[in-house]
Amino acid sequence: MSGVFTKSMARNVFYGGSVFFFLLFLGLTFDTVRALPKRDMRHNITPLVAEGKKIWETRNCIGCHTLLGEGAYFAPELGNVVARYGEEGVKAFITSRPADGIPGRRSMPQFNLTERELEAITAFLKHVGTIDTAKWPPNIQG
Amino acid sequence: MQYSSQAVAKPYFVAAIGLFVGQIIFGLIMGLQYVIGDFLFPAIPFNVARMVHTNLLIVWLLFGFMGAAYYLVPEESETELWSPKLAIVLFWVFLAAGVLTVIGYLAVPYATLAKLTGNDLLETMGREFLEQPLPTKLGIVVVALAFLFNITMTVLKGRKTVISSVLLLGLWGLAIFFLFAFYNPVNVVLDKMFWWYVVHLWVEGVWELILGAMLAFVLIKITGVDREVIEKWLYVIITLTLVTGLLGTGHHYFWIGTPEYWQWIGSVFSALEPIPFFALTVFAFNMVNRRRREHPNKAATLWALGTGVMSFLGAGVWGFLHTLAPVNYYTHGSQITAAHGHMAFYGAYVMVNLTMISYAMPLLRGRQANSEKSQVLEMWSFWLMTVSMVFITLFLTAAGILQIWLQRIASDPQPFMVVQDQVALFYWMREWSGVIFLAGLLAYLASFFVGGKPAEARAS
Amino acid sequence: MQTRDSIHSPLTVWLTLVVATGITFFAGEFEGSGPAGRWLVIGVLALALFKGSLVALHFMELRHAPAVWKWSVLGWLWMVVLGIAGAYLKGTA
Amino acid sequence: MSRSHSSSSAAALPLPAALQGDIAVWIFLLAELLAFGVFFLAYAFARARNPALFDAAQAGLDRQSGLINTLLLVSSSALVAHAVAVVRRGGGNAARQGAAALLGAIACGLGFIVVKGSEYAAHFAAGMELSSSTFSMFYLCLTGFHFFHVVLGLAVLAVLWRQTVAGVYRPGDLNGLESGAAYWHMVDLVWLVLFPLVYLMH
Repeated sequence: MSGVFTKSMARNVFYGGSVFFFLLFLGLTFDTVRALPKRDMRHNITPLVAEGKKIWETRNCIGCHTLLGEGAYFAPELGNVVARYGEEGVKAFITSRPADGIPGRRSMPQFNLTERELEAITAFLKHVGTIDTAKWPPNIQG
Repeated sequence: MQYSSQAVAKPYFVAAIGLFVGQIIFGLIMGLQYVIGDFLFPAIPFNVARMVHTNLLIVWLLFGFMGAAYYLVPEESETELWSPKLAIVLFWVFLAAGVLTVIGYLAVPYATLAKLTGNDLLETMGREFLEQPLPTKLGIVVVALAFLFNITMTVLKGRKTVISSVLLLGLWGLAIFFLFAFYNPVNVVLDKMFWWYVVHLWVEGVWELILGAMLAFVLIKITGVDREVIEKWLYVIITLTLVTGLLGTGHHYFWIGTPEYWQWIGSVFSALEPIPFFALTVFAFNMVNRRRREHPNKAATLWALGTGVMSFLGAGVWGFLHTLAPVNYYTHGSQITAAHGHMAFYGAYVMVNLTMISYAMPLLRGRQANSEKSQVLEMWSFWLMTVSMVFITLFLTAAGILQIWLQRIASDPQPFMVVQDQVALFYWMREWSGVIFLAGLLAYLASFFVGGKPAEARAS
Repeated sequence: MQTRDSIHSPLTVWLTLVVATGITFFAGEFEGSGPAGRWLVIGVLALALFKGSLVALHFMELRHAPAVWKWSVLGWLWMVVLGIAGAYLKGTA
Repeated sequence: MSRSHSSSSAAALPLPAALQGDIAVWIFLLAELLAFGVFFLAYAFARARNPALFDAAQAGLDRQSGLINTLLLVSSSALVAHAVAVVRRGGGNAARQGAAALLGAIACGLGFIVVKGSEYAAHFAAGMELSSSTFSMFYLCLTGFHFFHVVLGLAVLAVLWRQTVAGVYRPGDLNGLESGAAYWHMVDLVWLVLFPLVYLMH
């Protein structure tokens, strides 16, 4: 395989190619951010939902669950949990977690959330359930 | 070891291996929790063990990268490190931040840790891989910048080579993309979108530059092939990496609320992402076959070749397995993702660090290579860890396929936990593979202490 | 004195390409549907194959490049155009 | 192994197989061709699933500008090939002739940008955007991805023009010129497949 193969040309191709594709990526990201409002239901984000997100984060729910498929695979997907069990079902489940866990079973800690915090986390999960995720997950089981 | 300041790399490597052992122990705890649900509950719930497992992984890999930089930059730039003292100070700061963070995870409930560490000021906690409290995140930024300053000053006052410039590019990219960890909008879609700047553009972007530079350095030293050839191929490989990896970020934008054109762009470009890993493997084998000297450190050569193969298998093949949108629709958020995660991280970044450590440690201890006995033990550890990782990945892939069938494809889809009970067998087999992996790791540790006459260095 | 590039000077190749493009355009304009339309589209794709090969062999000078490069580009061209034709026929069937 | 052969070699020896331009560029070209190829096949199979939508949307495209753009790119490519031939042959005003040919190629390339730009302006004014329909997504992705390659190619040609004017390239030492030329021909080759696929196939 004869042919010239110089380091300087390889370097030029590296810088040219990576800058080119980085600009393409930025352009697409700009278009995505511009097109998002039609898909992410941001108009439904109330202070209660914001509070719910903070509870979601400070209890490290992502450490066991997935949200829209991203996170840990130890416990069920929660992006569509309100659609699956309804708001009351979710609240009942959270409050009824035994402090010492269930013998032999994967156990969720008892977070002792106040009534307000329960409202907030449920509102957050309800909001996430309304995001247009291109019809993911495949079914209600998530 | 041509420059005395390269000795600064030694504590970094030691810390890296120490944290690696910690990471594997917590991996075993989690593996057991998958089958014995309430193991160590409520003392160490699964999410806490996971935080420790994933954070230790990232921290020890960063220790490895920094150690590698402190080792190879002086040698590449043919000048002493700008400030060895600064490097040692940063070592203790970073180690302290890491240990304190892990203690914080284990000692107090996460919500309390958040309150104690000023999460109310700036909410950055509670996201996967970015669970660190605010002070730790700020500490990471300070350490990273000071480290980069130290390394960049060394390169500026010395010889500029492709390897050191590519390494710098990778390390600066790493630091810059980490800044997105401080961006945590209330809008979940935006939050996830830019979260991937820290995760994807690390492991499928700038980290591959760091991997390329480290592997190229080790290959030059081991094979003696002249620098021109190796550096040309390095440029070609990292070009392919960024060309495919940047738009490849799209394969994370399929189902998180971002527009659906990402399903096409993400699939097409991430489908090409295995190519640089394939080129890396061909490159590594090519260089070793055309070697112009017989380097006594056979173990390091094995690690270097293994890095190519396992990164192609783990990141390339197992990545391609579930990167196309129609497939990812079913595998998203299943054990298939976990399988890819394990083998990709091990094959690419764990192994390149072990390659570097296996090459540099004997030199840091004053000999060209370890004794025959020690190298044989190290090769045992290579095969034990690599094969057990392959089995972990196979078992998780099997669990994932069964999970997807039962939970998503079957005519009467079953709930998550019902499915998890039915795939428990694979989790048991994964746990046993994990134990063998630990055995391999302990063999790796032992290989440093198994004495005996070091192999006399025939070539220079 | 026969040097490499005097066999097909860029001019002749260029003219051929322009003519082929003209034919492609008018074939495309034809609004026929049914078998006639379908054969026209196949003809257009064949012309694209021809034009592509011209550019690859003469402009990119692949006709006297090492086989691995020549066949990778020509192979690409053939596979893509045949793939498009296949998809087109499947679509209209 | 630098491939040097002087064009004034008396006997017409069979010249060794030689690749035009640098292998690093060719590896990049093949990766680009692969990306374009996969996109083309994705377009073709997506169209096969829904021919009616694609045909209806395609009717909205301006075939005349597609034709003009094809002619512009083909001519630009020919001019670059001519420039390479001239510089490779060497001789008195090789640099001047080569530079002139490159300038012509750049002019044609700019013409392409103008025509394509006006097409985009019309489409954007009509409200077409990446996520408005599958066809618009494919159309903007394919032609946009190619469009930016033309922009990058023009930057490359500008550098080649400046180097040629400065007389950097001489017979047997024009690796940069050949590499840039190979890239520009790839951009033309891709358009030759894209034009019938997107504009004419119905």
